[in-house]
Amino acid sequence: MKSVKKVVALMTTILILSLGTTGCWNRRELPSLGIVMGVGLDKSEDSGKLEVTAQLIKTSELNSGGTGEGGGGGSGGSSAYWNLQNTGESMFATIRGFTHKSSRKLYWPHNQVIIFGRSLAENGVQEYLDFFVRDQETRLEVYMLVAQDKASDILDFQPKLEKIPAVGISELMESQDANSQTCVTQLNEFVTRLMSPTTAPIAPIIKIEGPGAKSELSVEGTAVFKKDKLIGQLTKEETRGLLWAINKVKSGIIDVKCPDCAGTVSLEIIRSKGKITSQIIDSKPSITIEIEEEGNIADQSCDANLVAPDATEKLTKQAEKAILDEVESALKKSQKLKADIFGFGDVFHQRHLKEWTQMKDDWDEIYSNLEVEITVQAKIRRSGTIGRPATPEKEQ
Amino acid sequence: MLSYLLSRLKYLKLLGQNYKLSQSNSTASKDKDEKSTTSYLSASLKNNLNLFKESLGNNYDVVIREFTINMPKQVDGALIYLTGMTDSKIVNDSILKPLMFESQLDKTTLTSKLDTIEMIRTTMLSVGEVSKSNSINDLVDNCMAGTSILLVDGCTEALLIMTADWKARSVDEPKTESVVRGSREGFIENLLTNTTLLRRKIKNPDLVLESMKIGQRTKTNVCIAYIKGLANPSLIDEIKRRLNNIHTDSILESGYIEQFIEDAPFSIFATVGNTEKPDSVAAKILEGRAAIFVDGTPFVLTVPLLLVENFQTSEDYYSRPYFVSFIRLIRFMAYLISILAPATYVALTTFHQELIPTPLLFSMASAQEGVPFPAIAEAIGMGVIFEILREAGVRLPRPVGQAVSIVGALVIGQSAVTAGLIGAPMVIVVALTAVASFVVPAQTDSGGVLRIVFVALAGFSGGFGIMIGLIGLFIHLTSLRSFGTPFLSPIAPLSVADLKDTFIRAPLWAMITRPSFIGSQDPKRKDFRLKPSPPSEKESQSE
Amino acid sequence: MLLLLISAFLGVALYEVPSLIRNKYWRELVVFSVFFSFTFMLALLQTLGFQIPSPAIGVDYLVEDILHINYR
Amino acid sequence: MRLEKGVISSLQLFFLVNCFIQGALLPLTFAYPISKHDTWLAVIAAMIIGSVIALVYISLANLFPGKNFVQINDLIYGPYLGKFISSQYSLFFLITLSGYLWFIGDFVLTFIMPETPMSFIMIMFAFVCAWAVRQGIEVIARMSVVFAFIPAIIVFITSAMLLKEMKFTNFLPVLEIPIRDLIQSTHIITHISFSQVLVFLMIIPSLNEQRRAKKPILLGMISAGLILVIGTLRNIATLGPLSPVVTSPSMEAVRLIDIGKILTRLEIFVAMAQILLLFTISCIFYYAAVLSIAQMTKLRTYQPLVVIIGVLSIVLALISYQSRMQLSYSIMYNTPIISLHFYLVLPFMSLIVAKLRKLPQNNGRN
Repeated sequence: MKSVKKVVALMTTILILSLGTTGCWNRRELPSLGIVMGVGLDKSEDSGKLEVTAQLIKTSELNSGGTGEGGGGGSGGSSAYWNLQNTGESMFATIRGFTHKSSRKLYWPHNQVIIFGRSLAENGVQEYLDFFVRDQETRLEVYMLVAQDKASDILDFQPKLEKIPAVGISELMESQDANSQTCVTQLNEFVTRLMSPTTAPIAPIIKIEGPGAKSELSVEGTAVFKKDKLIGQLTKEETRGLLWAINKVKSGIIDVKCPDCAGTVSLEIIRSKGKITSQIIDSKPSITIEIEEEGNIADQSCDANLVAPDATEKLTKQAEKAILDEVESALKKSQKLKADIFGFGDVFHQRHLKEWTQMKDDWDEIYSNLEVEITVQAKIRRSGTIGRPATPEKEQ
Repeated sequence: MLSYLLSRLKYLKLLGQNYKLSQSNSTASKDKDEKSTTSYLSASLKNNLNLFKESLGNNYDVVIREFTINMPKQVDGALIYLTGMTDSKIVNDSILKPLMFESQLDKTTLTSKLDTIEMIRTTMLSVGEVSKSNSINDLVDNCMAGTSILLVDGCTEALLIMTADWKARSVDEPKTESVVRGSREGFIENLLTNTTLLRRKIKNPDLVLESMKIGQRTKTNVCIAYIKGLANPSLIDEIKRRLNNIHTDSILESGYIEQFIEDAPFSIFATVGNTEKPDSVAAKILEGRAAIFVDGTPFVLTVPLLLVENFQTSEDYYSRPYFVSFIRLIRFMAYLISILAPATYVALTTFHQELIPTPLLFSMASAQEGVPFPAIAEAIGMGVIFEILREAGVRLPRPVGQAVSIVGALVIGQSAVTAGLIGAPMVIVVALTAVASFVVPAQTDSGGVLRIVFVALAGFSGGFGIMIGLIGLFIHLTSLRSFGTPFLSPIAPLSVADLKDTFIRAPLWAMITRPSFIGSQDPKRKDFRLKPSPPSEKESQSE
Repeated sequence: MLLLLISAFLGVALYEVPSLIRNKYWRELVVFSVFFSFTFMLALLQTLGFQIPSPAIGVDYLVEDILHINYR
Repeated sequence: MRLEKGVISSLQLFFLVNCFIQGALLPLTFAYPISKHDTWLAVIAAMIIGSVIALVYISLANLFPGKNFVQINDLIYGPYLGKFISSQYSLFFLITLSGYLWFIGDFVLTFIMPETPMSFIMIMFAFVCAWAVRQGIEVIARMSVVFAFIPAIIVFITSAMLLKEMKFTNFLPVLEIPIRDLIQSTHIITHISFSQVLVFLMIIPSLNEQRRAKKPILLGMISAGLILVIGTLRNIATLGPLSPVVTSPSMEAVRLIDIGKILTRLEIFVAMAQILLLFTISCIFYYAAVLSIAQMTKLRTYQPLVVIIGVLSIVLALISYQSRMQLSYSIMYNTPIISLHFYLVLPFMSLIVAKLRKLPQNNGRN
């Protein structure tokens, strides 16, 4: 086996040659990385330029100190993050500009959130998104958010349970399923909507609530974009109305009035399905939204016995009504904004290709007057671990 | 570099000279052999004894006992043997005593036409193996192996009486392959005992034990064992051809033989297997392989060797299949971990940080913070330190060895991390690698080399380097052959039927065929209906 | 860079040629030398910064501007 | 006398073809911008067309059992014209090899190590290819058996993992693109992968049962083609409108896997599997190039040419392609046309000429 020896010899020479002459191109030791966890984009107030806030983690502080409780962001060296700011014209130039300020090269793959400041979002986000889609270090599953005010403020807000604000925000996004009142949006969904000629991109809104020291971060409502510009927002109820239709409701609570008395009954959503279908009858387009929901009785404030079939029937009707109201409010708002957040345009495009070519151009007008039929079918399956409430039995 | 080339050239020149020399020598030595074999015994005992004294020299362990044989006509005789190599009881009771006192000869035998030596052989010696020879060389060689030589005055032939016996270690539990379940005997240094251990497992005349002597000076007994009708004849021929090609002066251990007969001497993978356990040898022979026993070592060679054999143990076949199959997979995984773990760690931390899950990256980054060395230096350094500790632990007497491991664990595991010299994750990776490398003992040496190669590849081109390394390793493994059998079979070339004993171990009743790639002549192992089942209803009713 | 290139080609030659000569594979040696010198010339020109016409662009030109049958 | 002494079984040939076609999953990228979400249709169409073309090659090989492509050309066209045609093919194999080397370099640079010089990646990759080619077709074929499984399993597993992310409405509307685009896309895919089974004409003589090449080749093409279809469906369903935009849909789609925050960032496995496949493809082209040159110049062994041809293909790759944009433009618009000459026109012509001259019988008498 002479060849084996030769091959080994050749391999070692290649190894030595490449080691000696060229060095190591992409080598970055862990301590040389400035790991970016979140990024905020704002429009600078005075110059109108782009202002990028990148949140780096301080690896040396990660294990020391408390969980950030009471740290409040700025108390000495105890905070585990560092917010870097830079202003510039283009996205990539601004980001490269960070090298003037940071001893470590910014490392993007672990970026968790992209937050757009409101004023920036109103002027269009397209030009800034390209970097996040194109660069090989960035990933498509980052969360997209719109700040109610300035993105840099949000990133500077020390969460109470996490050490790093960006991690706190991404954890917050993951827990939104419990309510389904926020449209959790990842970059790929946002870009997909942006690429559609008609569908309006959406992103959740994040804001700081409450005064001074007692303030908290809260994610609520939806920012609606037209093309790439922010044009309006949905409340949390309207957001869920939207999510019902696009089949994104995972869990949540529907409050309905007790059919027997004045109390409130909370129904927990355990399963839901939304379906959008399109019809064109006599060249008149219309949309049907079918929603199926299943829920449990989670909580009731009155002492009425709701486990009887007729009471359940009534509750179901009320729940259907509540869902219908939410969807309709979302639809109305979007029709007013002329922003196709439901993606009806894509449905027509997919099912009615021929007609679509004519509808495409004045879709905005068609959309704002589109006839939409909403059917809701709710079911109540279980009542938790008790049947009637644990109160003294009422005389019938 | 230049000096290396020069030395290389010198070496080649030397080799060339040697080659020419050996060619001329071989013809010369042949002549010499022929000449020496022409020296035969003469009729005079005195002359013969002088001849022997000449060729045996004045070794202190050579005994030349001259005595008178008690025959009707008294004849002078001499017994020559080596003291430590022979059983003195046989010499005294079965040779000297009957010859000197208890002549069984009577008139009838005396009148027969037999010559003296044949008479002694047939009527007076109560020893099993007795043969005749008249060549001095032959006699001396046999004497060196423990045979006693009986010279009789007036005879041109001498008797070779098998008396070889010496102190040997008793059959013991093998040190290198310990088992929970299964036979606890291991081979010892004595060839005869070893072949006997094998014969006791396979009581079949088809088990062939062919003996030969290798080594011009050591004249080591080597024995090829195989089962006629199972082993491929071409395999046996190839083994004999390679063994006959060994022209070396000494064979001290089976390792010598191994290095002279392997297919790929430059490969880091051994293509000849070795084992200390008679039951594994028996199992391998029964699969159609051949074994090579070498006198003086408990390690028996088996050929051909496949890569998967390194991941099998004899115990696998004694336990029930489910857990064994799981353990097999664990062994493959452990081997992969032992060669790839440090390289993967280096590649992940220096090239592909984006592949580390974010929470893990946090803890790794904070552990690595302030560590002065790059990851590749850490990996190589820790690997070398581990090998030093291991070697120290193996060579030292056991009590001291423990001290070494404690010091090592303290110094490396604890202090170095607290002092901030290395990151804690690296210690974990190296420790995991070390433990994993012990899972497949037969491949610890190849694993050690591969580990360093992969760390180097990962250090300068990350995951792509590892990938290239893996492909290279695979090319090498695929092109290897062990005595004609592809080393990587039954994986590449694929043999679906043989996969039953590769990654998993199928139940014994399902393994009805022998491995096809070993070239077994008789592929069917046993009956097809072997699966045990409770007695069927009819049978139980009739009972 | 030039040094690296030359040493690489020298390595290839040292790797192949001795065994060819030893086995008296003259025909093989001739073919090897032809390819060797051609490759070396190309590599040398490339390293020295000469613009060698790219065959891929040549194909593009052939299909687009001469045959006019490309997808466009 | 045959140059290659190795013998492969029809099972190995099956896996070799399977690997060869599966490896197109990454290069398929070039078809997405043209046929968009209908690419899967183009893949199916290309599979059918490719299988038909492969039948031509197989019948050509069956006419001359035990002869490789160069020898077949010599027999059909005579020594001079045959040599001319064979040298065209040698060049074709060589340029395809350099294209693959460039592609792998580009792939590694885009996704794994952006700052590394491409020549370095190509040298390392060509090195292992050369090693394998020197060992002969037997080793390549044996390795392909293992290499075929890994990427296929990864495609299936990632498809299952991405089910949550998939939107099947992404396939609608079916056939939105003009039929011309679909034809172009089919042509590109045929050019990239299916028609390239042409190189197996250099390998079929090594098969142990030479006349049984039809089944393994066709089965290999179809099974791998189905895996390609599954991969394409996965990419389109997951990425939707993004799939024509991204540089490598397979990588981007798998990047989106996120199961319980633990099974995430799995694209490295796709990259590894694709490197294995591209390795097999490169080896086959490399082998074909070296063998055809050695056969044409009537050498006794092809091994001395291996390393230098590898170096030549690296140099060619560095000269040929300046940028990814140029490569994709060439593949999308121009090279499919020119390769028609190689995989359609010449083989058909060879078959017709051979039938007209009733060649195999003549050959049999000699």
